[in-house]
Amino acid sequence: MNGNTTKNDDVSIVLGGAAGQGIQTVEQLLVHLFKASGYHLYATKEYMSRVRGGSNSTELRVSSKPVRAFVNRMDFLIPLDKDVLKRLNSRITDDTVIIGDKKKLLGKNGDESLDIIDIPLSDLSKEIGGAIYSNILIVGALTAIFNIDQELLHNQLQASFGAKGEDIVAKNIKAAKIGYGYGQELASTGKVKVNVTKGQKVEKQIVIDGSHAVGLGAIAGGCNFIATYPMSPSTAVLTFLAQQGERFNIIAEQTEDEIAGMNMALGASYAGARAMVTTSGGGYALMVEALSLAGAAELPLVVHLAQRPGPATGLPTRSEQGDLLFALYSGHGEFPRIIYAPGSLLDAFELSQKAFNMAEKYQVPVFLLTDQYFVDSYYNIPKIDVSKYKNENYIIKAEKGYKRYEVTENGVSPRSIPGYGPEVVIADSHEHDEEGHISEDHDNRIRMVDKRLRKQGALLTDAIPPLREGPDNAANLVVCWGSTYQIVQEAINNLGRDDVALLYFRQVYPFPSNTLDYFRNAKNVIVIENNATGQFAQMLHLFPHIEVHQNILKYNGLPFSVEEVEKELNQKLK
Amino acid sequence: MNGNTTKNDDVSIVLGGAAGQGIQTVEQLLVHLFKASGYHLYATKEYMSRVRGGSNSTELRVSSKPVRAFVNRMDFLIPLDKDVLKRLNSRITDDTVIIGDKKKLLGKNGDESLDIIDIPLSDLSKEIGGAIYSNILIVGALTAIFNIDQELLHNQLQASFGAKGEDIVAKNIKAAKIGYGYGQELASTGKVKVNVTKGQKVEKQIVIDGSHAVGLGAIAGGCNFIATYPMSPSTAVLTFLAQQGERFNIIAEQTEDEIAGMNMALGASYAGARAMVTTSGGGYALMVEALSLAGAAELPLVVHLAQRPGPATGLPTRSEQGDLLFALYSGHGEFPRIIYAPGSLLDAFELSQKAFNMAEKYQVPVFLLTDQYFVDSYYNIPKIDVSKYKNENYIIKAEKGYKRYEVTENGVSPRSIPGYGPEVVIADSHEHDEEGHISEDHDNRIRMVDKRLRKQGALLTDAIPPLREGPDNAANLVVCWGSTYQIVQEAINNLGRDDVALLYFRQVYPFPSNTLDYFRNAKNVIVIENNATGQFAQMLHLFPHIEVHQNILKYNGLPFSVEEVEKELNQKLK
Amino acid sequence: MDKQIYNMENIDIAWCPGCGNFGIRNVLMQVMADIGLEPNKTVIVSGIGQAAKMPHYVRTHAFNGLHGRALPAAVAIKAVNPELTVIVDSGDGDMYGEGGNHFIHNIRRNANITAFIHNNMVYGLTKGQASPTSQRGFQTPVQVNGVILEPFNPVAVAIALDTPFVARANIGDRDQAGSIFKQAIEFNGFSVVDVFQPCVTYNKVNTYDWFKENTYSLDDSYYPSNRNKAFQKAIETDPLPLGVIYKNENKKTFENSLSVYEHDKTVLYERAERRAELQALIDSYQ
Amino acid sequence: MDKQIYNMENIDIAWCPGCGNFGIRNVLMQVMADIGLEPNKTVIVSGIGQAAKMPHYVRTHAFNGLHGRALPAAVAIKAVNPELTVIVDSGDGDMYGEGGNHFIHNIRRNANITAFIHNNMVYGLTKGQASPTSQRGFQTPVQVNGVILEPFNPVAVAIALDTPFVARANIGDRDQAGSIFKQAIEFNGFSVVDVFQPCVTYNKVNTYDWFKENTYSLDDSYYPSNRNKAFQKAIETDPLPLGVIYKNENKKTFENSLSVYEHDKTVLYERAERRAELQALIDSYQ
Ligand SMILES: Cc1ncc(C[n+]2csc(CCOP(=O)(O)OP(=O)(O)O)c2C)c(N)n1
Ligand SMILES: Cc1ncc(C[n+]2csc(CCOP(=O)(O)OP(=O)(O)O)c2C)c(N)n1
Ligand code: SF4
Ligand code: SF4
Ligand SMILES: [Mg+2]
Ligand SMILES: [Mg+2]
Repeated sequence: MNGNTTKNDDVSIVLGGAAGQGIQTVEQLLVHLFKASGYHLYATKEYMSRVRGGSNSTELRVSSKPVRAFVNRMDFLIPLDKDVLKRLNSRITDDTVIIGDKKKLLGKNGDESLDIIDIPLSDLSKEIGGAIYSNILIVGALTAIFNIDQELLHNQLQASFGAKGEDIVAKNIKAAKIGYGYGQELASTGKVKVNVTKGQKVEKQIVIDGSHAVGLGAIAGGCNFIATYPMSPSTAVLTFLAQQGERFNIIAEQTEDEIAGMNMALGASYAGARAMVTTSGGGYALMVEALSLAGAAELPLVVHLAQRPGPATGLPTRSEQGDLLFALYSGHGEFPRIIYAPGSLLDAFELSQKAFNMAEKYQVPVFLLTDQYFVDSYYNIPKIDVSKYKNENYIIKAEKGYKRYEVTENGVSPRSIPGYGPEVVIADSHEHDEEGHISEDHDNRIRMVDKRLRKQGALLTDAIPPLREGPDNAANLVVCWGSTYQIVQEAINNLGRDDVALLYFRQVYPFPSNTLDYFRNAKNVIVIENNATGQFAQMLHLFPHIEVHQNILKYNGLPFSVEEVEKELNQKLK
Repeated sequence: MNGNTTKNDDVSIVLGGAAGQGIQTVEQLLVHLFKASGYHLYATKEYMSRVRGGSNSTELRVSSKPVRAFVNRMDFLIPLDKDVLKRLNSRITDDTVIIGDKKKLLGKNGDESLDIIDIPLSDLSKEIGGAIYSNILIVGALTAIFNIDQELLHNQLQASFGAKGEDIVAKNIKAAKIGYGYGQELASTGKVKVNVTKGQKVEKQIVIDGSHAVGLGAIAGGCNFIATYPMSPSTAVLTFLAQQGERFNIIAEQTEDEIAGMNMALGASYAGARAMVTTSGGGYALMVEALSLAGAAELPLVVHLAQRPGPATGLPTRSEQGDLLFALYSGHGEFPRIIYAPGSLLDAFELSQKAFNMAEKYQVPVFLLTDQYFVDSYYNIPKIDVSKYKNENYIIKAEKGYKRYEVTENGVSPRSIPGYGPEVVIADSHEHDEEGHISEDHDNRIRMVDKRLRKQGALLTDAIPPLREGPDNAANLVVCWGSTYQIVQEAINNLGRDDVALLYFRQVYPFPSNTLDYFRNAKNVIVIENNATGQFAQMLHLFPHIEVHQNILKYNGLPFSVEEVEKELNQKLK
Repeated sequence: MDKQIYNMENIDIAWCPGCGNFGIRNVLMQVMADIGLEPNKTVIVSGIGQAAKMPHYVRTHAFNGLHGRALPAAVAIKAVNPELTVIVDSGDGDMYGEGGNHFIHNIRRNANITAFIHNNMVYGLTKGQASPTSQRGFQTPVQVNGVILEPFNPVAVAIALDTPFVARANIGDRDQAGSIFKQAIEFNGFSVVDVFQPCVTYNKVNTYDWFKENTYSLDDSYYPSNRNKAFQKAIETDPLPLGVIYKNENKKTFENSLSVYEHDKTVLYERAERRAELQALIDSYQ
Repeated sequence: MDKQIYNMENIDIAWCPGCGNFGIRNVLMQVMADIGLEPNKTVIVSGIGQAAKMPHYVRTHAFNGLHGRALPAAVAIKAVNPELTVIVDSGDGDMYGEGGNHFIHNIRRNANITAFIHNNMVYGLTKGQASPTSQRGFQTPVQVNGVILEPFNPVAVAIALDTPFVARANIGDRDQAGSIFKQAIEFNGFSVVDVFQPCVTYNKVNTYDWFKENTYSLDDSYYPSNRNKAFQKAIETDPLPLGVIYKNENKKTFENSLSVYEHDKTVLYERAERRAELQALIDSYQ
């Protein structure tokens, strides 16, 4: 350890410990403090599928410029127990500053080669009033190193612990002060050195995570109904909307199972709500029959599918982009759909808002495909200006002669809802006539199939093109979709080559008609995705007929790191 | 009507009427009688989703040579009511001989242009004892026209109605005799003329339908467990195995829902049974989560998926090949599978038998993809020699040190079952270690994903190549899969061109490694399938990278007819 | 109101002549007319099966969804628009078999909707397999040696879950059925009505006569408010009691418990978006 | 038999210190040892949840399937190999929520298996949402204003379905729990045991103390054979009775009703194929 962080204006801090040890409290405090101090801030977490114990970690990046991706590098490592050192061992380098309770971490047979900056957390916290104060000791130390206003810290502690009584607040402040002392010592003696610049712009920004971005976008899109069964890593969207329900007229119902969730959402949609479900692969699998109902009955619906590694229960708290083709082909029979996969928080907000409007406009299911990495990551972004996102109303009154499934040129039938207008409104799961009643007529069948499939063409007019970054004539085109975007982006920026461009798809299906154009000059198309079989690469081959030259895949349950992508690209770029 | 059937050594007879009018009795009697008389015989039916009323029809083909496909042509039409004439109107030509109760069929505003050979069924049957005897009058007439031994007929009536008492038998025989009289009159006066040759070979053959072929194959494959929820058109396989349960040691359980069915099948498989489910698209949709469990826990499983038109409830009693891509990509996460799609009854038997062995050998789910047309069609085939179909045992004793998910070269781990050997056997839905216990280790994850996916490669050694018929250097290659096979085959035979070859896939996934070879000389690849989006053509493009030049698609709920395929091919062949 | 208001032109009803479903349709339309339910304020929700074709034969709004899934859709419709009268009408297989989980959990929800379950003790549409209510020994092409499972007792289960309105009717007795249907629809809370409905095609055991012979009507001396007594009635089988078997008038409905309706009864789709609030929420993130 | 036989090397149990699941594991292993269940003749089947991790902590055969789907797998295992002792061990969300339909219909099947349901009135693994048994008013991050649904009463429902063995235990009282567990496993038929299990992390209401204060044990004067009386007990809430609440010894099990075992008790996988019979069947088609 040389005491200098490798890039001291972009510092990564990793906090590790067992579930229940309170890393999340530290994380939340620090995120708030860093941001309020004007630092750019990014955080992500990885955790085991258990409530107590195990070994989890959170990465915080504190930087002079925006940071929005997971790095492997640990400039600071703060291990709350030994397991952390073992588990994150491969990420420790000579440049990693490890701060912790030396005695506890190294014990008798401690790894002497590890140079640990000691803060005797156990002893100190015991003195203050319990092991839990270790966390605040650390917060205190870090605020010193990052030169954070102590009043800000104390106020924050007051806000966080005020409800538990003045005594607790006092102890926390005491811990913070002691920690601060240690931190100052480290900073002033030059043992650790960071050089991150604060900026006033950041102060005015907001920090949200992927789940909130999806949830806020849903509210912006007019969502007023969510019915779902809890499932990691998708539950936070339900929780968020449940908590905002009263304020935003949202009915948020936890259902007996996912099947109920999806069928409730469709009933709600029929009755005029803007409805969504949020789930993960296994739960979504149970919704697939009802997805097909959405297809047949042409009911608007938004599905937030937060992916995790399968098959079956798989790794419940880990990340993967393994359900893309499943989402694409799920449901029996043939009917159109849209699949969005946000790669940034703003995209998550925008796509979520848009999803509700596209679902209404085309009366099709719209997917938001995220993953554990995405929903659990946060960083600062400018305040979103809600007035920029308008909702359209696509519901009409059912007047005399109204036909729910009228055959139209673009396949979209005028949609009414029960009680709005004098005429009745039918939703039906069979093949039906234009009114919605069961029809076994073979010519009608053809008309209705064609009508529904025409929507797939119609909705291309609203297709979101991929985002291309980099030189027009770059020979290398690196393609990614969804959550990997900002990781790949940072990696490519780091490479600093002028023959590499990035192509990021946030609408992954259907492909905009001009998709091929984006590939024109590319001699070496490399697709990066977080799964084992290269699902998006398959889609590129199948739909716009793109020749993919190389794949970069990862499927150990973790997201790519910036460094990994750099390394892989270094090998694969031409 | 000219009184001569177009091809009088290959006659198609269509019986039409409402559900409940007894066409099925007629059908069964005739199938039996034609076949016992030495005629080649084919039958298929189409029916509405209702128990009484509506308008259904059965087509019987009686021929001097094997016939195995649906033709549009109606040499004879026997309408039991007016609706039939209306519904089948487009198929009536000048060559169609219509036999029926003229008064009832034409009524007051009868279509005078229709030339109907009158048998006053209503009056006659009333005399005999009720409308139900109309059916036997018709059977009698047809046996005269087709020169069927009357003793055979009377014995058959005795066998069919014996249980209802001698009086009923006598009335049936009386009806048969009267009908026979009418038929003889028609035949002897030359009003109708058929010239189908009988052959002794046929007499020794058997007549089965698609459901029975699948069911018998399952028994041959050692199936001893089926758990399922009824759903048209898949139910007959459950019914068949339930009825054979006692004789063949099969547990056949109707479950509370499809989810239970699939999870029971997996429990049974774990405990050492050879287990299957039978269902249709909507039911299968509910099984998708458990398919993923089969993938994760590596439990052998056979899924009979009898397709019908979707989405959602769709057309419950109709036919479509619309669930191919759904079967391929169903289930969250990534894991291998096999999909068979029989196109002939013998293939159905063989693939069904093989499915159980492949499921055991590779511990993967194996699909049998059929459809309503396929399961409801029957014809004569040579007796199947069971001794040709051997089952392999792939279960080993769990001895000390046994590891259920041992990492092996080809990805297949030795499989034991609980109670067989001293060691315990674990089945687990999480990512697990070699023993089967939950593991969140990231390197283990990679090992296990790789292990499972290696099976996909391994099972290629058992891949069934497509069947190619026609000249080696044919410029036109017509590709089909599953139930369309024999329809396309007959159409191509009829065309009699030497530049057309047929390629029939009965294993539709994964593709055998040498698939491309079959396409080498083809300049014009035409894929025929019974769906709206050309799903198999997509797979051909995606996997073996075949360029498909043209599609022939049908999605009105009915199978292709030979004539339709001929016509389409005539336009598309080069 | 005249029940003709619910009639539809040119309908071809797919039921078998003589089927108990016709009686249910008649009684339902009559009762709806008596209550005065406007077609455009009423939704009939069903799953899949013979019974479940009902919404295609009665002119009201209709949501004909998936097999077994009528209840979640119905409850959601009611929650989103409490001004609609929501009636679920489906089969025994649909509601107790495939839909069993929704049956028990929507009882717990207690939306103010009514469920009529056509109990013909058989799967009609799929041609005669056992349903959850099929009696022991009932033979079918699948249950070749007869049903070996304990028949599902919907009334007992409903009472065990404290469903606030539980009744059993026999469509063979249209007057009583009508009276029960009316009470059920008018009841404020989730009403479950198990309706004996002969299937003349696939159930040759539980016929009109059988239902007549094996049932009796609860008389005025029976008060349905005691849950234990109701349970005793519910498990009586020989004969089976008909009537309102259990009633609990003290339960709050699902809709009324939802926070969105606490201060404001406007149906959801009529409400204005709260964009300023949203901006405030976003701005509050720090 | 020594319960150490079920111990596993190097296991890292994922439960929170103090969780009621530890008690259940102990009692279960003790009772299994007392009965003398061989690990290789015993299968523990579970779904997904904290409780459902049990099979990874007890050395027997294990089928750890999908959330909510333990019962169908368990019943099939028993049906295919009746020589195995099959124990289902899973959570309240798993068995009554996601798996509710299998709960009611497998009661109807009545396989000779035992189900222990860890009733902590909360979803543990997914971090504290309401479970079907959560009490009214119970607040969670999703049920922000508290639970508004009627709590699911598994004991009452089980009795309504005539489950032949229905019991409620509180793991706070290990002796009584042990006695109930033993009776349940030894009972010939489907045994349902709802086990109160404090979740020290997510349920701060229904704690060890709460369960102690709100329960009482049925004494010897209570005979569990009367279904109506049992129902009365089942709906008592204040306090909640513990013990064997209902027993019906006259029910035939699922396995014993299957035709495959009528003349031959050999487990399925040991049976010879009937190829000659199959040839005869094929030849009989005409
Ligand atoms: C998911 C699914 N599984 C199975 C079916 C097939 N199916 C349609 S109706 C029905 C049962 C009908 O029985 P019931 O609900 O009692 O209605 P009935 O026809 O007797 O009125 C079944 C199994 C289906 N449509 N969907
Ligand atoms: C199909 C599906 N839906 C949701 C989940 C997520 N999930 C896992 S455990 C669980 C609930 C756990 O509650 P409970 O069964 O009561 O067990 P506990 O953790 O309380 O012991 C849920 C919702 C899942 N694994 N699968
Ligand atoms: S099959 Fe039975 S339930 Fe269905 S319509 Fe016919 S008689 Fe009625
Ligand atoms: S979360 Fe609750 S149920 Fe789960 S282990 Fe912890 S205390 Fe036990
Ligand atoms: Mg029914
Ligand atoms: Mg629980």
